[in-house]
Amino acid sequence: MIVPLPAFIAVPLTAAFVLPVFGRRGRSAATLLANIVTISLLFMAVSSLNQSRSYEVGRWPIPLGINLVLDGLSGLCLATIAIVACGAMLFSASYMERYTAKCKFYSLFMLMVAGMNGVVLSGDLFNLFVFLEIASIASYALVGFGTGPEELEASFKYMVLGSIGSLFVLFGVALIYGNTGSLNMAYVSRAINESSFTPAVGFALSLFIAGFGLKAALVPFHAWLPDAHPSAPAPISAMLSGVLIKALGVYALARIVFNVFGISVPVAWVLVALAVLSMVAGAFLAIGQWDLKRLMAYSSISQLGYCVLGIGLGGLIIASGGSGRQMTWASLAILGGLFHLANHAVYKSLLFLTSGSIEMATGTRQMSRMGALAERMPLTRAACSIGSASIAGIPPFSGFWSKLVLVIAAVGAGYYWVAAIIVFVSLCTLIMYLKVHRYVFLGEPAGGQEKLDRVVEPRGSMAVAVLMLACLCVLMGLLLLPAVRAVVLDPAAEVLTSGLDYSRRLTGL
Amino acid sequence: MNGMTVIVKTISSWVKVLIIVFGVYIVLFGHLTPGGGFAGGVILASSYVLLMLAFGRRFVEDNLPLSLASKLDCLGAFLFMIIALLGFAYGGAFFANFLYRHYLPGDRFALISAGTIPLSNMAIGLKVGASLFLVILTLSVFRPSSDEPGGRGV
Amino acid sequence: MSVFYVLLLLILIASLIAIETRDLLSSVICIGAVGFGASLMFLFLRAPDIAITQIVVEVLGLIILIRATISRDLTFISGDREFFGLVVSVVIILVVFLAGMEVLAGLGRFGMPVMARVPDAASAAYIEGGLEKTGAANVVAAVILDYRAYDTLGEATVLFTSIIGATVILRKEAKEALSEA
Amino acid sequence: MAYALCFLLFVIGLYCVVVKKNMVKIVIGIMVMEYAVNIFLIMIGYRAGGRAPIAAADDVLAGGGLSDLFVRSCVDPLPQALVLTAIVISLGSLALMISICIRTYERYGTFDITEIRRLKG
Repeated sequence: MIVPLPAFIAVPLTAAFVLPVFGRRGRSAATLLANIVTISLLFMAVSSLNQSRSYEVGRWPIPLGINLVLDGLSGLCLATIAIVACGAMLFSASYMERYTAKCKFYSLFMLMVAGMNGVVLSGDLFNLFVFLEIASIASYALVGFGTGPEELEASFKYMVLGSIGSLFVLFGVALIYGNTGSLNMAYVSRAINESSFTPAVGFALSLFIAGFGLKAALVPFHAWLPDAHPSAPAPISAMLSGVLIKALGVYALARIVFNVFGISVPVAWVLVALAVLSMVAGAFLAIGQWDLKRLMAYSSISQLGYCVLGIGLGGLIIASGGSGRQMTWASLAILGGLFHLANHAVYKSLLFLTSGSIEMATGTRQMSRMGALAERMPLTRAACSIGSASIAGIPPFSGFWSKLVLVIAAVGAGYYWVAAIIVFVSLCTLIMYLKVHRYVFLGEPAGGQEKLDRVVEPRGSMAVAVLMLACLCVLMGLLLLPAVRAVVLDPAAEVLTSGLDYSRRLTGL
Repeated sequence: MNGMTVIVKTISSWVKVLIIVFGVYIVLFGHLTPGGGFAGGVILASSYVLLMLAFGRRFVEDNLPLSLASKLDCLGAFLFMIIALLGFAYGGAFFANFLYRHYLPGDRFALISAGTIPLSNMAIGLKVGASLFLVILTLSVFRPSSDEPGGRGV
Repeated sequence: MSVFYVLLLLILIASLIAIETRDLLSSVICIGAVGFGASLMFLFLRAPDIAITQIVVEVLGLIILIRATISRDLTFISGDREFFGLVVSVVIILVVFLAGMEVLAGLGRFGMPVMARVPDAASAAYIEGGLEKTGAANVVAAVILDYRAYDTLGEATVLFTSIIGATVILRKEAKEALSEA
Repeated sequence: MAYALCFLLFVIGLYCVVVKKNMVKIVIGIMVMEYAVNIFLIMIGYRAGGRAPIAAADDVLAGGGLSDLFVRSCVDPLPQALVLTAIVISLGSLALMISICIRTYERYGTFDITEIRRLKG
């Protein structure tokens, strides 16, 4: 089935424009509509995997008009966004009963999804900025959705840093326009690589790295994430940690660095350094946390480092200009990074959703005030165990496979220290999730037995969402089977390894 | 907030008409002269802001309640989307200017020309006017509640 | 040409005052001056559409900002951050500025648009074919509502998003009063 | 030189956001940065002695094409379209930011971010 590309943006946007009209009485209708939209987005995304085409909006040929580009990488990102959105939306159907203005919540959720889809599909730098802003502004509002003091503080911090990131990107776009006279990524790439690498282009590239690094919360720019992600309602935390930082950060960074500017050795080293810093610092900071969601937020920083590491390492090998054998390792590293990106989206959103169930049942996020929840919440415990096993890289769960691919690629290419860091951070991750299990599910009940008796397992749509993501976590390893890999992961890695072919394909030169 | 003196009220009820006419002009002629849906929409919203300053918030709220403004906001955005989708249905691509290309080329420099551009301007004018009015009204309606935990009271 | 420098200096001075003054209300008024300076600047740079939009947006923005500062008990602010942090951030910002100065030379002379330097720039096609292909005499309107209408959809959506966000943030009760829990 | 002044404005805004500790001041810093980017974009498209990209009736030749004078003297319309978008985006984010500020003021009773420190770590 060929899905027209604007549908990925038009469907959630139309839903977002209609949803606020449903008042208090139309809540169940709004819930139904929102779920139908996310599920249909999932079908659309899955049917667009492994396709490659470009769509000219308004029938204007590029570079006059804006084009939407679907290739393996954007297909993978679209599918990931749709899976997590589907789970989070199912979860919020009953979780968000606690809050007022539910219809506006759905509307903001849809706007965020539309913004991310727009970023992933866009083939135009300024258009990418506009959709980046849609997704970011919706997420600022969603972080402050509860309007409590902490939520507002986190939301303000996030908004200030996010706005600076967006302005860096905008300034970079302005510089690029001033130098190349074009905004279309393919034409910009052609113009940059035909002329020599001027300082202005380098400055624009560093502005992009800083801007998208702020959105992706790589370590020197990570200050907002540990506040913002825990403060949001649980389904939104799942969306933010699961896909938002990846679509706005990692995807945009990879696309711009690889396909527009072309990878070079210094840039690849910058990416690897940022990634290693994020992995190590995120893991160390996470171990010390006692707030359940905060711990998970820090671990997101660390896990995001893996994705950037895979991509950066692949870029490093490509840019060093190795032989055919080295190129195999490069594409393997990139494949590992992208595979980890999809895996992390699934298990981190699963973990955040279970943390939402726990918070709803116990009324606290402090691990010291929980304990012995294993008997009362068996499903949540099972789901949390699966998620933790995946994130810590225990076979046969999904995280193991992507880390294994990364380690193999690093060793094969001769970067032994990278492999050592991957294994070490993986051990730290294991420790932090053992801590979660020890204090949340085992041990003594902190609030006394009678408080424990009032804890109930979530039912209905929340349980369905958690089950769905947990099953996916187990099954994600199947993506490495050659037949499946050729459809999902290989085309995505191919887009990045082929680099500047992107522009040649689109401009037809 | 009951508004200001009779002089201010009388004058602003006249000026309001002028501002609205000017805003509508800016919106309608956006494809021929400087301006367009955004500028015109903001001007429309500011006419209501003037009324709010002169007559007080109550008066404006009675004339254009919050719920209606929010519905107009959604309607404007939805209409713009409809224009885009009509381009898909009749022009062959999302946002294609199907009116100009196939159905209604119009005369150059005339009001009815340029196909969907004036229509988009109107939809955007409606959307921007309603949404900015809405945000100003929301900001001025907001009063700190004293009974919430953590609230400071007035 | 010199009018641009005069206006830019005016904008710079006004923004410095806006940033450094201790009274929030005066700083908001100074930011209004910056906005009006920018609007004049757009007018002289032959961008009447932007000038009109900037001036009306500035008025509404000022109303919003004044709403935030007026009738708050504490509009005067005292003290800055600790000295060390100040020095570090100023140094970092200076480095960024000096790095930026190096690259601005690549942009060509002021007053020479990029479309005149680059052979097949999109802008030249807009000017040549705008009236014929879209029927709109205002080329900027043709660009925002026809050539790049998809951007405008995004822009309208950003406004929609932030308005929904503002009403959500300012709503009275955030949590539903649960009767059974 | 003109570009440099513009970039200076951007850096001043960045300084304000990084150093000031009043929430409204931070918002003002972000606004200054936005102005700087907008002016910068329009300046990129300026043509010395140019005219606004709006065709009048006497620019159209008898054959229906545009006069050469018009085509050669227009300023660049594309940055103007981008700035129009950017202005509206900045107005939207200003509204949201101010709402957050007002609500935070209601919760904490201050605009000072050093006193708004419940989140740590």
